[in-house]
Amino acid sequence: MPNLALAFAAFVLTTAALGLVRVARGPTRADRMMAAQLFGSALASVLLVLSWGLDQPTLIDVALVFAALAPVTIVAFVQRAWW
Amino acid sequence: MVTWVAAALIAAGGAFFTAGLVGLLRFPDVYARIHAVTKADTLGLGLVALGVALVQPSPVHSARVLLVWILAALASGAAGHLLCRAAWLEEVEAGKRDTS
Amino acid sequence: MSWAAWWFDGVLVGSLIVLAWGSVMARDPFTGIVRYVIFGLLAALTWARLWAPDLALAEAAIGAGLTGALLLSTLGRMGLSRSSGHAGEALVPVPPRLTGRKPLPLGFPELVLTLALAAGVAIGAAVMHLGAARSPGLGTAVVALLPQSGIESEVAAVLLDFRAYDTLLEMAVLLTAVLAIWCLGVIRFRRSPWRVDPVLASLARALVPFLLLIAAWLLQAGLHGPGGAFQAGAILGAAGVLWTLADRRALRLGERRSARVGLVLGLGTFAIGAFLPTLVGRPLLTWAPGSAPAWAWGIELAIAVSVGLSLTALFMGGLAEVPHIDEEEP
Amino acid sequence: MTSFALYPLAGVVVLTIGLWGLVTRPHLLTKVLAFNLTATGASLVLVGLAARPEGGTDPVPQAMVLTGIVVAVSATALALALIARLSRVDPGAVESSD
Repeated sequence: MPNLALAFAAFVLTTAALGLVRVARGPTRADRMMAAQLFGSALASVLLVLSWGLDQPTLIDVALVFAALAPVTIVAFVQRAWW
Repeated sequence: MVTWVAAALIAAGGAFFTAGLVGLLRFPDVYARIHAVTKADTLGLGLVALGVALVQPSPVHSARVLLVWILAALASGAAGHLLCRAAWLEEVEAGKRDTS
Repeated sequence: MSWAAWWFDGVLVGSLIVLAWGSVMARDPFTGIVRYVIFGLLAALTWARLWAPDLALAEAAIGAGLTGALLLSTLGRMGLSRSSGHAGEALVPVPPRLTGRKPLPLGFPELVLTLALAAGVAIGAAVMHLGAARSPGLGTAVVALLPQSGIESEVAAVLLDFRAYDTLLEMAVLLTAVLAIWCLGVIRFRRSPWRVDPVLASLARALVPFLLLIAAWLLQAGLHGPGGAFQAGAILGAAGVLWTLADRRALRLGERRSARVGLVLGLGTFAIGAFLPTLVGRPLLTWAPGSAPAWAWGIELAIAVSVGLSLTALFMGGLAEVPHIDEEEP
Repeated sequence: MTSFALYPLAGVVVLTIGLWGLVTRPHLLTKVLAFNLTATGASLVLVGLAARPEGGTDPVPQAMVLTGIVVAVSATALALALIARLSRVDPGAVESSD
């Protein structure tokens, strides 16, 4: 069980890491922020799966924080740093 | 039995993440890419959360897992809208391939 | 461990290093900041992987939520994006030495590279040596002393009891940072950014109550397991940041007497608690054995409120002059 | 040797990258990023050495790093406020330094 969960987590992590290509390439700033957003939700699901596979219920709280705070950076970007 | 259903849901979630990545990398303009990531990721996280919620020891734990998805759906929908609107106000052109 | 563990840890560690390199070496600061935000997310996952959920919670809130918002807000205040044209265009890299100052002396980067590599190799050798020694660490001592303290959570016991000095001074550092920022004068925005999108306003209205709920949950969880005052405070701070961005009336926060009381509440409560033992002839910061659970609640709540308000004030970056809606900055 | 041994080593690499960037990169915001990277690298070394693959990480390094995270964000915020103030006085100074 832990192995399957870790393998799935590693797969999703690899997927998100490939999104870094978009950070490097752009071309707009929104594209770069979007890759960060992809990372946020991918890591939230990694945490959920690990909480099951490694039997650590507190990781659900960490995923909760990830999901709830993901928009803060984007809102700061849109309101303060876009132009 | 429940474990297998959960595993299938989680695997389907992983497939949606891959779809979101392909959209982020291959779609022609910024609006399409925002749309791809926002939708595919919310669905992917939702499926994973549903799968993990099935195998929790108590309904309270399941509720917490599902709350993750509710918050993420709320947040990523709004974030996608804000990004698109900001791009639109800055007159980023739509419908034209802007990257190789 | 297994192949899956190696795959996961390898990808995680590799991404951390690539992102660290990329955020420092990015051609324009914006890309560097985005990479750093992602680095913060991965750092939180790393703490979760290393069985340190307390750290994962704090890093998820601060490293991923607050620091990114702070950096982007500063970038906006600097108006640096002017040099990169309008936002839809490709970014133009900022020339490294725009102002034509003296270039660095020849050989300087090579010297620094050598020194940095030497430091890295030295620390790496020390790490390998320590790893081989596998000392048991202080974990066993903490577990042995836990009944004396009365606090159930090991990390909370270390923070509030065994190493309370650290926490007391940490609160002092936070307050000092806020005061120092307030000393820098009134902030002005390059252009009034306060046309709030209705979707943003509803997002803030929907999300802030959830964030308060999560903070309360973490606060009560902190005395038994992972969670606690700093994690809850960091969530409160993020809620404050969201509120600041969605409602410009929030910028008047620093003028309120209640907010100022809240800012010093954590340090004040902790300092009073620290000095009380000296009145009955015991050393500073020594609680009566087993008395901790009785006051830990109150002190954690005070710390959480102060940390939340301080982080919000730090994000605001100073006391603000609030512009009227349609007034443009000159 | 388990795969957990990778983490302290990665911490050393991240710390070195941070030191390198702090000294050589001209932009002040990048310097702040590099400073934060050194902090995270040091934390990785501390916690990575304290972690055991079977679970149960030493609480003392955890508490130290938790304190470090909060102190680092205070220092970062102060540095950023100073940079924003500096950019109003002398915009060129932010992008290049000697």
